[in-house]
Amino acid sequence: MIEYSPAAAEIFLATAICVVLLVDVFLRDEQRMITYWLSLVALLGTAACTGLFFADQTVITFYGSFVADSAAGVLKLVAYLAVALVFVYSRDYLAARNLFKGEFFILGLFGLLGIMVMISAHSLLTMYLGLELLSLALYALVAFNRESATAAESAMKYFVLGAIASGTLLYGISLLYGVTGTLEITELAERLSEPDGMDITALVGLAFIVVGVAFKFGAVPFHMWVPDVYQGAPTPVTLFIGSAPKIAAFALAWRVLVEGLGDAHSSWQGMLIVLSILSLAIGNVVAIAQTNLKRMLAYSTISHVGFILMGFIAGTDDALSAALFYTVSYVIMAAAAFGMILLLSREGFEAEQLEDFKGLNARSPWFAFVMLMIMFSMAGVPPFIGFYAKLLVLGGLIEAGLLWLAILGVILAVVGAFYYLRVVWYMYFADPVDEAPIVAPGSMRVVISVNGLGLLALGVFPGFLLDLCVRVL
Amino acid sequence: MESIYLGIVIAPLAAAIVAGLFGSRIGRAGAHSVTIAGVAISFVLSLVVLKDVVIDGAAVFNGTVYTWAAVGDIRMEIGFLVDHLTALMITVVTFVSLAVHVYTIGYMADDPGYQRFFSYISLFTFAMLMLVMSNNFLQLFFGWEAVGVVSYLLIGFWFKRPTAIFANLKAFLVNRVGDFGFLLGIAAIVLHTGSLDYATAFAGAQLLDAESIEVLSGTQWSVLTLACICLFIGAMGKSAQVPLHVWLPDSMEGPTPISALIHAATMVTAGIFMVARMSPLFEYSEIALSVVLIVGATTAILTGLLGIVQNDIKRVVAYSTLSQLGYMTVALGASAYAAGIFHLMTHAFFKALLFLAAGSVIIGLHHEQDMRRMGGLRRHMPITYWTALIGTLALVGFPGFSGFFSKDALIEAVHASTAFGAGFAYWCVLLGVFVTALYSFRLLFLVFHGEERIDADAKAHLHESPAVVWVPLVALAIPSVLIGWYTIEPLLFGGFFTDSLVVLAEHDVLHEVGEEFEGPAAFVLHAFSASPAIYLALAGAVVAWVLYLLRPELPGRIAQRFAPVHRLLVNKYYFDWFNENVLAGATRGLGRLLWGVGDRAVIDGALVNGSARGVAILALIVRRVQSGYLYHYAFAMVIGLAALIGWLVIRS
Amino acid sequence: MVTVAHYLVLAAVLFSVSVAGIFINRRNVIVLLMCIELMLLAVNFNFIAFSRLLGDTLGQVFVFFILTVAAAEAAIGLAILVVLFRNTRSINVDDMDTLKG
Amino acid sequence: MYVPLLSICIWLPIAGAIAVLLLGSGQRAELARRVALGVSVATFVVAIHLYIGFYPEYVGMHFVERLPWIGAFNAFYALGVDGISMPLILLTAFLTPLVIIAGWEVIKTRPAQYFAAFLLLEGLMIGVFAALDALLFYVFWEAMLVPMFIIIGVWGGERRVYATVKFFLYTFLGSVFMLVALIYLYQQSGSYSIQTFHELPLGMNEQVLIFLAFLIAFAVKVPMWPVHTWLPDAHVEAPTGGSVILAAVLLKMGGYGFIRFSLPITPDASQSLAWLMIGLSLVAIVYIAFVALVQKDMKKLIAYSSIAHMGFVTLGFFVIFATIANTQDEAGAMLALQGGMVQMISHGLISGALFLCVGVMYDRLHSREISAYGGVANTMPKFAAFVVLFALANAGLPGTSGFVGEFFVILGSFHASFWLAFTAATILVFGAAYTLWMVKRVIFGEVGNDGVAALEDVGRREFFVLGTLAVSVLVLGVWPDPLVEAMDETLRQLLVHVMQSKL
Repeated sequence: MIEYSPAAAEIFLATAICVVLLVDVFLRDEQRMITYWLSLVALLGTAACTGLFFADQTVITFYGSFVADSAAGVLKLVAYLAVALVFVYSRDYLAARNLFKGEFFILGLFGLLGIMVMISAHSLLTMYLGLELLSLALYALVAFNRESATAAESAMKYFVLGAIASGTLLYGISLLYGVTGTLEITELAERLSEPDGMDITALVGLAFIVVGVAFKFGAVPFHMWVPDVYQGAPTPVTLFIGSAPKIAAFALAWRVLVEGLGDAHSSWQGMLIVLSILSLAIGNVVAIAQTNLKRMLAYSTISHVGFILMGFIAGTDDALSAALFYTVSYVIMAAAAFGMILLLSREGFEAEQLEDFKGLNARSPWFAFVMLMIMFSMAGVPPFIGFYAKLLVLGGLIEAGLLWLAILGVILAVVGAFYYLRVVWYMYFADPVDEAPIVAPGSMRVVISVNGLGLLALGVFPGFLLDLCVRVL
Repeated sequence: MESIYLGIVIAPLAAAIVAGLFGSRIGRAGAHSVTIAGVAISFVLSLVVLKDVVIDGAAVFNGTVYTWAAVGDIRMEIGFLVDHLTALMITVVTFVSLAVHVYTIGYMADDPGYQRFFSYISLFTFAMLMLVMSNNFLQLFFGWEAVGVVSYLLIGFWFKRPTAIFANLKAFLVNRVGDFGFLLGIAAIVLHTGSLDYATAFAGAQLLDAESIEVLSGTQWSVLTLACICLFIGAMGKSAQVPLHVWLPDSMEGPTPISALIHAATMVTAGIFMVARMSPLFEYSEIALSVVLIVGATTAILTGLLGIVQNDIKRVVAYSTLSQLGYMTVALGASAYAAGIFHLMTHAFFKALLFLAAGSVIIGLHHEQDMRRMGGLRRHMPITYWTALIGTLALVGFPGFSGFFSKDALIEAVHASTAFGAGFAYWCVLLGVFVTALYSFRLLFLVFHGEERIDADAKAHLHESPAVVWVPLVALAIPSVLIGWYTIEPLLFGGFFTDSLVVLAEHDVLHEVGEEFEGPAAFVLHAFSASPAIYLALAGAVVAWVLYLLRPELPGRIAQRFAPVHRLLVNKYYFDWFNENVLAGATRGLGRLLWGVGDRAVIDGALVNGSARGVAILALIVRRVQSGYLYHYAFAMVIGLAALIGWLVIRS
Repeated sequence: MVTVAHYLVLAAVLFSVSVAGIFINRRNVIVLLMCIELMLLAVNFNFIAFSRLLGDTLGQVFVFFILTVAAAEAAIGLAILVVLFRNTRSINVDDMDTLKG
Repeated sequence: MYVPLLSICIWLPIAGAIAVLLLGSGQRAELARRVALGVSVATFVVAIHLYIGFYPEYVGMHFVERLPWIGAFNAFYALGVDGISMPLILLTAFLTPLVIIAGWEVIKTRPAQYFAAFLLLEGLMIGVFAALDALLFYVFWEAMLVPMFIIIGVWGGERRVYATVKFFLYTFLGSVFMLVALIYLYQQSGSYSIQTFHELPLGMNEQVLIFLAFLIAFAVKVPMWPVHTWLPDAHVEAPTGGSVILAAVLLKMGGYGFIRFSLPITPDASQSLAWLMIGLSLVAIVYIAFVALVQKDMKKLIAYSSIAHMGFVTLGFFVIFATIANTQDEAGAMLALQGGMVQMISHGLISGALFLCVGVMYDRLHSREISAYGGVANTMPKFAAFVVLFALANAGLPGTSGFVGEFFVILGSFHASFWLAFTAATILVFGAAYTLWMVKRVIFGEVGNDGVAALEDVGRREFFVLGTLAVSVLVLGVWPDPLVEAMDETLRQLLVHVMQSKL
């Protein structure tokens, strides 16, 4: 008898999406708000399901293709938070540009469903399905604004490169299937741990899989899509792409690389080191030359990915929880950063250039302070949460004896701090270029302030989130 | 008794603070009366101490007032050491200071900074007393630098005059060079005795001599010698010995009272006092004593010569002070500390007198200081003339006057000394007598005799100085004459300084001089027969008379005949030129070089901004890799894939 | 005798052809879409070959999933292509370079 | 009854900052100023209790507080104060009210944010000095950069952006190496408490690596030559209040770091690398003195003079090994250590005062160039008196606090070698040269231009600030014993600890 309760959240969300889709069809444009509220309720419901059926010990169902454990529970909750933030932040932006259609929320929820499937995937097949569900939802979302040429172009680029990546991943999976004869993660691990488990074909398969993982993370040299898509897509979509999928990427890497191919750690560790160093270097250096804030944040994401990979490179459990902590804190920071861009944008004006942030302290000191907190948190300056994320990852690296990598990472982080500083000095030291007052609904202002202050609060009391991540992995 | 000592020191300080901070409120009269009262109290108390120490023969007092700081087991205290030497010094200092205070009322009558000036001179008195009465090196150094600072403030009193503020900076820096050596001397003593107070240092003198310190690699110097030479460098700075003498002539930029008080009577003698106080240390180091001797001798003769070519009245007196300081240092070098102190005392009186007389002349001629525009003042300013004459006779060493006794005793002592360099010193000192007589009488004849070269309007209201000016002149003239006669016996040979000066038996030249000494009168007669000093002085006077009264055109012709020598003297042996252009210029040049090249070009330019620019350029280059073309992106992915596979295949 | 290696080699050849097709092609986007489909088919070959070798149906089940996903992917790809064409009047890969740097 | 004094000292100003920010720069700006002053004075009163309740004989930490903070790291919110950190906290708490008063009317743009930034800075700085947990120390150490960055950036001069970014990145790069060292130490010892770090046995090359990591972080902060070039720019461009706090307290973090981290945690490495530290300090004293001489900008000159004076601090801390090797007793070492500590406190007061003086002149004539002034004494006699007093204190006049530190260090370094003391003592001459030359060109002489002629003397507020600083400089110079006494026992223990090898 198949045990359904671990997948209760996924089931609830799937049905909820259908309901919202149907309701949306019959709504007139003025009533579109109902879809918005309904999708928020759906999120709440899914969160409730995850809470109710929170699996303290690992449960595997659907003939070994679905797993539910406490780590998955935590990851899902963070994903819900991210998606909720996306919806709240983008409502006003979409309404102002009459993009406020139900499809946005539905595609968002589909993406979320894909993420949840990836998080709980126990077989490579489920992982692939989740990955494709998420990717397809994102391709559609990027091209959501039909009138914008850049959106279409970035969607096409994202689509083609995404397809190549998933094709490569599939090829890897097929090789692994050929070598081990199974797709289940635990069996895969056992088969590979046998003495002659890791033969040459398995290694090549591993390489292909690492490419898939690296693309999903946006690590160099598979990062080429990140800047163009982040800049081309409408900002709410960029916000969505910048936050939730990173959790999915973490889940992909964790389930496949760590749980599945843990024994081959020494081989994929070398690969990840190269990816991490390149990501840090190119991410931090090229960001300095940017004038578009979204593109700059894209490169900053690449540099953050460099740090997350370091968690996997170190390989110990502590380092893994460090990577998890880093991912979670990165998601919160990215959501807040893109949220700020949305806050400053208004009808017919996109606040995506660095110039638009000039003199924000004069226009509205509070939101300048919020942005300051975000930027310093991303730079890794205490007392914000970004610092603890870097601290944990560095700790993991040093424990694993990779002192040189830690020092290199830290130096590149300092180089990177420059462009975060630049945003702050544009806000505080320059005179405002655009004098218009900030027009944003009360709810958005509150949520973004809470999001910003959250970085400070979690920074001053990181104990809660830290223990959660450590205990879960 | 301790409250009296505190009183001596605190009175001028309190007066200075009152006059300084509340000067405008208490007005000019209030300011000078407060400060004069303060210094008067201090003077009376010093007399009480003098009576108590000299007449009643009280024991040496060595007590601490408070603990300044206790670091590890080194206790640094502020305290007083009162013995014969201190008693004498505080009396001299307070007396001269009182005279100057009274004199200033007249001299600075119409000066806007009246209260400020009074507060400075009583602050100076406080600093000098702290220096003299201290019983440890810390307080000595405090007094040392405080005196330097107040002289800086006083020289630059008329801060509008560019020459004054240049002179005071120069004075302070040259003093600081001296203090630099002085501090190293103190550090050497602290290193080896483990404490700052005199008692332990003097007790450990032999130990210090035994220990050695390697300064230049390979050579081992005795710590005592190193310490004494360093301390003497401090003294050279303060008492203006060559080559650190350059600041004293320039300090004439300050008002005349302070030239008298500071640059004749008190501050400059601090160096002499210090070496005398450190006699227990100096005695055990032959090398140090000969260094003192030679430096003193060179200073005496070199600066004396310069006195001859000066045309500014105050500068002549300044160079005479330099020369007399050289004499005192020579006495110290010959271990005749008592003679040095004796000469210091007598010099304080007649040099202060000469300065104040010059001041009176300057007021009379309405701030004219160039002797070439004076002459024949004898008739117009009789009292100034007579007191100046007495001062000159005392300075030259006219038999019977105080200068004669101290200078002659000193010359005898040097003659008797067997220290290395004593012969050279003796010849310098003798030649010096002739030179001193020459420039002293030159001054006297140019200013008071000969035809009047005064320009019209100055001559119009030329008059004798008011009472408040000539009373101090007379007050100083009396001791200039009598003090020598009465005090030579007790001071030099009566064992006055036994409790404060240590002289080893083999160095005790004064003892030898003392054997033939029957009394002041006999000493005068003896001088006529024994030493050529008097005749040299007479010769000097005659030459001066000939050159400057009989045939005034002669000096000009001599100057042409010996033009290079004349130019050398006028340029003060190019010391000033060397300091200002070579030393200061090189320092500024090096500063610009280090800043321009070192800081800006290398560290800032290349390393800091350079690396920033490097990263920016790198960013622009790498940025172009993101070409925007889809196939480039795909190609990058494929390359990535190929690289990973290649990595794995090679590794396995 | 046709062994599994032959199939694997065929699949690898197909895979590299499709990858080459993507980054050599300078003309239009439709060729790109075709190459992507080709890539997925190459993977299917692999799966079927291995499933036949291992005698286990899991590979073939996977193939069906891949086919459905490929269909969905093609649909979205073409939809984006239409939007791209409507906005830029060209589907030439070289014109898609407004976003760079 | 147990009152968490240190926590109050830290969080009171921070709460005050938030309050001042809420009051805002609008019509309630005047109230914001008063609240800011009230909070800073209250903090100073609390800080004074630190001194009153401090028993120098008791060795170890006073007013200790310890609350769990991050379980995963075994890091605690641990605060405590001993002879080394108490005076520095007192200095911070003493200067902030003065800075707020000095900036009362001068700051026109967004005064509330200005005062809030200073209060925040004060809280964080006291946090740095009071932290007993290395992670807490690091958090305060880095967090302090943010308010300083804003202060220099918003209210600074023309090139303020370049200066403040350079300041931030310089310090950030330095302290990031320290972070790696702290993490390594945490992994070796299992907790972040500084006390355990002190006792943690370490191999030689471990120690050298850790020492170098600390060296980079603290050398930038002191600043030592050659990583000093950010200081002149930061000072020239910072507003008066910023310069005062930057010179008076921020530079002391480097010195504090050396004596709290480098020396006790890596004693053997400190000993073997002492020659490097002494060399760099002497270069700082001599090289920088030459450079200071040729400066045309007053603030730059004082900034370079600060570097030279801070060279004494590092010299004092690292000459102890040579003194003990040379004399086999700890007198010289104690002198050097005390000298370093006293020099930090006195330099804080003196350079703070000098920057305030330049600030007074800048507020009137809006120029920092020496050539723009001349004969200021004619129109501002009271102010001229203050400047001359502080200039002489800067030149190390005995009787002022400037002399105490240098005197101890020179005596101490003489215990090590003659030439060391000789080179260090050159500051006597150069210090006097560049400071008094500046005074000559700015204060004395004829009235330079009509701008100077129109100057009016210091107002009541400026007089109070400069007066308080003058009194403190003189009191510390005439009677430094209370300060020296408070630090004596702690430094003695430190010396004993540092002399024990850890190998």
